[in-house]
Amino acid sequence: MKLKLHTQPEVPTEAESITPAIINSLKIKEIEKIKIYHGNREVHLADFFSVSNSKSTSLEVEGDMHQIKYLGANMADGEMHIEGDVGPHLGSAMSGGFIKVNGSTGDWIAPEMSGGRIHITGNGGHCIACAYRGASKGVSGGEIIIEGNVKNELGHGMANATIVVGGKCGDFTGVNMNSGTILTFGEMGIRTGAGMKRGTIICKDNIEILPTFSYDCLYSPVYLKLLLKYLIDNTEIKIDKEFAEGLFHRWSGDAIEMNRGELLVYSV
Amino acid sequence: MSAASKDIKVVNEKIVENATCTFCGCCCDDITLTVDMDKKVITKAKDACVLGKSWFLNHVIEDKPIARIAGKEVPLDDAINEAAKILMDAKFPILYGMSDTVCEAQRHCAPIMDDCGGTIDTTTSVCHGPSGMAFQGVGEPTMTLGEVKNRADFVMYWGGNPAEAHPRHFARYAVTPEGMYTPNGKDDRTVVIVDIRHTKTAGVSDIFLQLKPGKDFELLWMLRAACKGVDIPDDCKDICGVEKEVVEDLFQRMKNCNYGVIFFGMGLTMSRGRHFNSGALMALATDLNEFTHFVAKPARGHGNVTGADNVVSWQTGYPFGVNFSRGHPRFNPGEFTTVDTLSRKEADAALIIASDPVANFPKPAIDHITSDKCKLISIDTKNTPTSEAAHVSIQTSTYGINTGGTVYRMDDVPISLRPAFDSPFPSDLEVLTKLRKKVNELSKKANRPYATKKYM
Amino acid sequence: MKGQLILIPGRSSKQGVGLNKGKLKEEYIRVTTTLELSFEDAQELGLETADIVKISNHIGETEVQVKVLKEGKLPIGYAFIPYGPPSSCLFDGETCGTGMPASKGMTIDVEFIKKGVKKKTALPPKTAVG
Amino acid sequence: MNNEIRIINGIVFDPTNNIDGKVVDICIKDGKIVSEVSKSAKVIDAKGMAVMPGGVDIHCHITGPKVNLARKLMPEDHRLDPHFKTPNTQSGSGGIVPSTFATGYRYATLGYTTAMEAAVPPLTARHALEEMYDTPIIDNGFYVLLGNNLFLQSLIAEGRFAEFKEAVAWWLNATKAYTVKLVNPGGDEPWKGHKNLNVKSIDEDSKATDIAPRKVIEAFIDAVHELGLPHPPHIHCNNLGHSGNYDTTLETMKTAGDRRLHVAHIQFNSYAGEVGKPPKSASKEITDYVNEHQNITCDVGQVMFGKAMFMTADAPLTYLLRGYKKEKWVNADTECESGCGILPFDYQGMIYTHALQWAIGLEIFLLSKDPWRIVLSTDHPNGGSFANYPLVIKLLMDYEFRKVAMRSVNQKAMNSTILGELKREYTLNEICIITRAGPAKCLGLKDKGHLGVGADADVTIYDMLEDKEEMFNAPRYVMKSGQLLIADHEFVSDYTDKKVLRVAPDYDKEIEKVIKPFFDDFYSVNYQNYAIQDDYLHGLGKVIGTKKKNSIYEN
Amino acid sequence: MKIKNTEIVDTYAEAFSMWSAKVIITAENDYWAEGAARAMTGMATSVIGCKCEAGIDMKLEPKDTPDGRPGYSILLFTMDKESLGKRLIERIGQCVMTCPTTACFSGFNTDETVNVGGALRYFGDGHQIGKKINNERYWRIPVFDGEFIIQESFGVKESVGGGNFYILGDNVSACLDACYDAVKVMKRVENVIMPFPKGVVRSGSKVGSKYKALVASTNHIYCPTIKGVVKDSAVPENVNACYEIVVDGADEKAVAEAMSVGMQAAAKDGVTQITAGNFGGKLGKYKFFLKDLVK
Repeated sequence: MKLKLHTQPEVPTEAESITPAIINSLKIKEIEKIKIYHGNREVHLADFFSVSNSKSTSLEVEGDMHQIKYLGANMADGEMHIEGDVGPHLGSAMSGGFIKVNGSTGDWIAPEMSGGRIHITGNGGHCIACAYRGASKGVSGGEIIIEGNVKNELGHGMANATIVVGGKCGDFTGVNMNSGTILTFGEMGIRTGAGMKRGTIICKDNIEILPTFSYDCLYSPVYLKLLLKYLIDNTEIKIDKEFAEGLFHRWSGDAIEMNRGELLVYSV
Repeated sequence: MSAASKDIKVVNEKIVENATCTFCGCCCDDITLTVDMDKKVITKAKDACVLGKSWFLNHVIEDKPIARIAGKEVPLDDAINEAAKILMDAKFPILYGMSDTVCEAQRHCAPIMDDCGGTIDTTTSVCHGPSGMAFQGVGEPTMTLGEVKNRADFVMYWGGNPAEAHPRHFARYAVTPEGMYTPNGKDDRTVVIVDIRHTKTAGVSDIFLQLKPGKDFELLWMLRAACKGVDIPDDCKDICGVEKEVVEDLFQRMKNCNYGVIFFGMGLTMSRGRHFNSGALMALATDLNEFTHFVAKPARGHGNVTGADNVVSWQTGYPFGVNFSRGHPRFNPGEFTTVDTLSRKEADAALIIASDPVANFPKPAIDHITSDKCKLISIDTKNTPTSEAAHVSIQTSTYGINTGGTVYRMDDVPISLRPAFDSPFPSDLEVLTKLRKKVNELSKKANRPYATKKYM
Repeated sequence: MKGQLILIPGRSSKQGVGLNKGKLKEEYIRVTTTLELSFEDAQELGLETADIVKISNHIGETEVQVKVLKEGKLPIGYAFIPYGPPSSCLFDGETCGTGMPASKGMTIDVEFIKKGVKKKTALPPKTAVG
Repeated sequence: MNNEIRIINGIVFDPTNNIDGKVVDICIKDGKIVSEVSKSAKVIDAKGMAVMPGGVDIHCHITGPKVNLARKLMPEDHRLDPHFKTPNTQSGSGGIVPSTFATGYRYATLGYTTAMEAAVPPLTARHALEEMYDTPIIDNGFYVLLGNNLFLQSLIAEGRFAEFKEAVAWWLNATKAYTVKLVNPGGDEPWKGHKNLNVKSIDEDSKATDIAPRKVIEAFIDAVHELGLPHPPHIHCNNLGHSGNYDTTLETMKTAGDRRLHVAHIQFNSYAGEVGKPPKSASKEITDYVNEHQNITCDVGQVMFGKAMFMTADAPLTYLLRGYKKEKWVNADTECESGCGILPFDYQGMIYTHALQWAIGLEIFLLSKDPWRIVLSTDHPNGGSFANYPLVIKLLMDYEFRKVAMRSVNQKAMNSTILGELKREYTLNEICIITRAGPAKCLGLKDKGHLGVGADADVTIYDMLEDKEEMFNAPRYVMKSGQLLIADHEFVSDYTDKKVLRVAPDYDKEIEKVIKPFFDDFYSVNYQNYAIQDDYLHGLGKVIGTKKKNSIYEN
Repeated sequence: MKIKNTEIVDTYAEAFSMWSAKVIITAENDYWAEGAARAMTGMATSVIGCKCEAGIDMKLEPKDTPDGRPGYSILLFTMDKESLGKRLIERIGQCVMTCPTTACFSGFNTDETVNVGGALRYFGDGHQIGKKINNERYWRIPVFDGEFIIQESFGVKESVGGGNFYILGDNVSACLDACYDAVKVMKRVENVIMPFPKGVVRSGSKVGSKYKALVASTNHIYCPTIKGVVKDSAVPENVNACYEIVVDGADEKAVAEAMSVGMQAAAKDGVTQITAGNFGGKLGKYKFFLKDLVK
């Protein structure tokens, strides 16, 4: 199926029903009647999207959807290809499947994700893969790849997920993280890994390190080779050989927690 | 009565004792007001501070219309009907402000937004909102201000300037008062100020730490690590601008005091790091309980912003930035907070109660709220840039001076107000009661479908 | 005579007093258009108390009057201004997912416009704090 | 408007009036139960349904400053449990500490129409009253925390009992409270003033006040007795939650002699074993004492598995528990009056201590011989949400279900209890006693908990279902003050004649002269601004009378 | 039937069920990877005396290993699943973790697994780090040269042990030539190992013994030196030497393929007969009919 935005919503619009499982199980007429929420009004999907058949088995969505929230929420399987920007809460509580966005996203991408993969070619906003306010655990699995830049609080409280950022990161990357891996290639904001309990943050660029981290050594982590090989074999990501085989400074922290997390900083 | 006696001017004077000043979060309730009932002005405000005096003494009943639509005077009910209609017609209305009014009035705000499917936000979001978020993440050991007066032998102010923002905070609660276990007042206390500027507040301190700007988090983090037995690093001064020995000494004092308290201000919440800064401070206070009794408290600003927090919390479960567009409260700062919904040009109607975003907000937000894409309604006691820009503007009487009710001090202690004199303007409570009723009527008529089960 | 400083807006008791008199009144406007500079920065920029300067960043610009502080009151490279419409017009709407705009610590350009007249500020009533 | 209702064909349970499952008509007029109504009365056919008085929760934490702090603390919990708006009701958020609107509605949807907030510091009593105003439908009242009040303690220490009694009366009036609450009496001062210590025995003098908890308890029991309050002091005993604390509990009850005392959430105070080691059950020792002493009433504080929230004036306890799971924690000291600790918690069946606590609660229910003096509670939200009440009822009414439930929890804990041997099953009539008639009687609320003529017309009608959890989870009809609120499981109105129940014992005005200097010296709020004006109750206040000779057990 | 001049006896090789795991060992370079692989497969010829049978399956190119480094795959066989886990823990702990720069991964992706890394992680004494990639958990244990990475769970499966054929010929050197050629080609088959020294066993055994304590003893009917006295000797005329090639494989197909290519290579001048250990069903459930394999 293919959905194309034909009218730009005036106010934030929530469309958690746009997922491959829901859309692909219905006929065009039924899809057009799906309820979405334009601000505080219930409207039909057809009020903003045109629906057509497509040859692909994946769900295709097209348009400038920066006002549309919750695309692909609760997705458990299937594929969704999005051409254009998307709003917050993409892939919220996603547990499986694949979302590809050829565009940029708003804040709060993939909160409470537990599996599956999201690949964004553009930039991301704040609080990607971030725990909801008050919660100590964020995403618990899955893979998120963002080719562009992201802002603050990437992977706040995350566990067991893998996040790759091609561009710059804002402040507090991996703050309070419980476990999992963040791999970044661009410039980093400040206070990376503050309060991390476990987990790994790997940075290509040099970073400002908090005084509560302690320096360990310079080495070439096998774990990184393992991770990179997996990513190269299974995703569209490109990583140069020098980086994969390079040496990394290892820092342990955060001392205010258990000192079980690590920062791996590429040494040129 | 003789002709002569007619000329003797009898001042119709009224004394209000134990009045509460609602200008700042101290809510001092020991003010004696002298009121000239003829002129309807307060002539004396005994014991009030500079801010309190100006709050009371400058209050005059202005000659201005109660209600205006598009600048033209209208009957109050017309303005309320118009406001209700705007709110119900809107697809993403917001309600913002509420800090300068009583809880009785604040209580009507969330239900109004519940009925019209809008978003409610208070001035907390641009004040100690980040502290609220930090609280949700780490909790906080805290206290009422009397505990500080009675027990605190270690008092710290971090990133705030109470000498100018809460002038009586020192004298009434934290620095000089003689309390149960602090019979010698200031002599029984160590007062520490942490700030990037040498403010008036710094002058009061026993120890002043001039921090490198933007390094609050780093210093807090080092102190937290110290609680876990990690040494203060040798390059401490490079990191935060304060000598290692000074930080070590500070930490020993914190650990060894009998009852420690940290008040913190917007130097933490407004600078880079925001909620993580205040979270680090609350966590530090928590950590210090391993050694002694330690508490922390945001030094909150405007009169009843604490009340607004409390009311919105008990009604919705969340303190600010609450959205009702899906038929139940949802909370997400950054998504449903006012600066964001305006800066992103999402809100299509705004009801501003007792605050002035047109003067204080970031430029992109002001641009939207004053544009024709966003219908602006203002309920305020004074003329402000916001009330002037509003499509519907309602002038109300002033809480604490003209009307009674409840306000919450910065430490969540509720206090009943003692108004000084009547005002020709309606109270916020009166206006909001009417507005709530009207919105509820329209909402019943609109009969929008409500969700009944969890959808995400 | 142009330089870059980091601006820290904040509360002051004068601003608070002015607020009560009315936001559309002169005193409030006067207080909120006063930019405090450190002694060192003022020298560096060749500015004196009462000079009118333009402060600007990528969000907006406004004209304010300079007040030079004594040494040690402000860290070098930083300027202070009481909250008000002039400081607002330099705030970005970005809140980093918190609702709180970054209203402290924005980088601004300071540019001399003209010499100004010293303001007459009425002394505020004696504060309760000694 | 016709405000008469006649409920016909229902199977009525009204233990107070000795009606145990008989089909009788219930007539309602002007918010009260009456003997007869006119022909034009609205008729509700309750054929095949159980008709009971509205439920009365004697001990829960639903309004006030600590509740609101806990609410603010848990956005992630509210998120998971939205309370949706309906045309007749407002939205809110649920979870372990629901918003005020949701609290009122959710109590009503369990058939409860009265709920007493169990702990409010006097200084912030206004806050509790404000929240009660925003808690729809149910009648409320609160117990005011006086057990750690420094001024009152100083009067006790100096032996000024007459003044003490007057001061207690003054405080009850000043705060609009229902009775006196003591929480870990004597424990606040060591906590706040002595680097987070606590008292360990009721005969220990706390360093700060030179007064042993027993003296404080004794003084309050005597004062409340003499003031003739409808409900005795409501006590959260010292050493709560610690292994081996049953001894302290027994000593506390003995202190009352033959005077009335209500022991709150007694389950948490019925542990044997050594301090610092895992607890063992002392349910038998505790119930034996309660069974033999008519003057003691208690509520159980049943622990239920799942989310909970410690929210108590017993601050040292929450700090201790925080040590196990270093997560968010709140401490809130109230000057001269109280402490408070808040800690999110999770009871898990597989954990020995949690399973044991669950079993001890059930043992206490099953070993108790007089259902009138043992009230169903979970100490919401400390032992679990009030939403668990239907499940507690099923556990009490169904031995087989209980056995199955026992299998899925920690077996070491189960093997150390006698729960498996207790085959008793509660009857509907007994359930009606422990959820309605009993608590109303304990509280001295003569108009509640029964369906006799003159009672408040708070009535719930349940479908008679085999599964008792299902039955008590969704009454078909709920009436509050004669107003039909829920019909066919849906809210049809949210209008109620809601009340805030309180006492107003007489006191000698001279006492204010004794109290005021203390305020001037040590409070941060002005004495004149401290007492709550009557109009603050917004017309919701209802004074429950006091009597000099007060014990409904003497009737 | 005959291949060249070698008779393929119409019998079947009787094999039995074993459990196997595939272990991938990688290292900084082949030198260390091989070192670990050899150590880990050392003294693992027969379950009878070694508790397991193990051998190197393949040498792996960097592109074929999980971490992109050179490596080896190893197969390890035991009689049951439980002991498989124990052997893996012992051998990986002693031979791989100890070896510089190595890492260790599971080579089978099966539903049934045994916990290996999950047990070895305790060597980290609290400093170990768990990591999940694509729902697989790995443990990083700090060691002197960085960290030893090991997968938490290793896939295991029911497999075939004791696949075999016998090479009977003129003399020792002719038979050994045949063995050499056979083993060489058999090694190229994936998922099999020939656990005995250089793949060949000269002390082929039968089930049972006259001594009660022994479960196996020399398969006397194939011993040329006692041909004269053993009544039912299976050593044909003019045959003076006999060898057995034993194959353990991950599955029947792999064993069959290995036997097939092995027998083809072994059939040559000087080799009189190729036959197999057939115990009439006493040994195991698998039957590999030699004729079918060389068709």
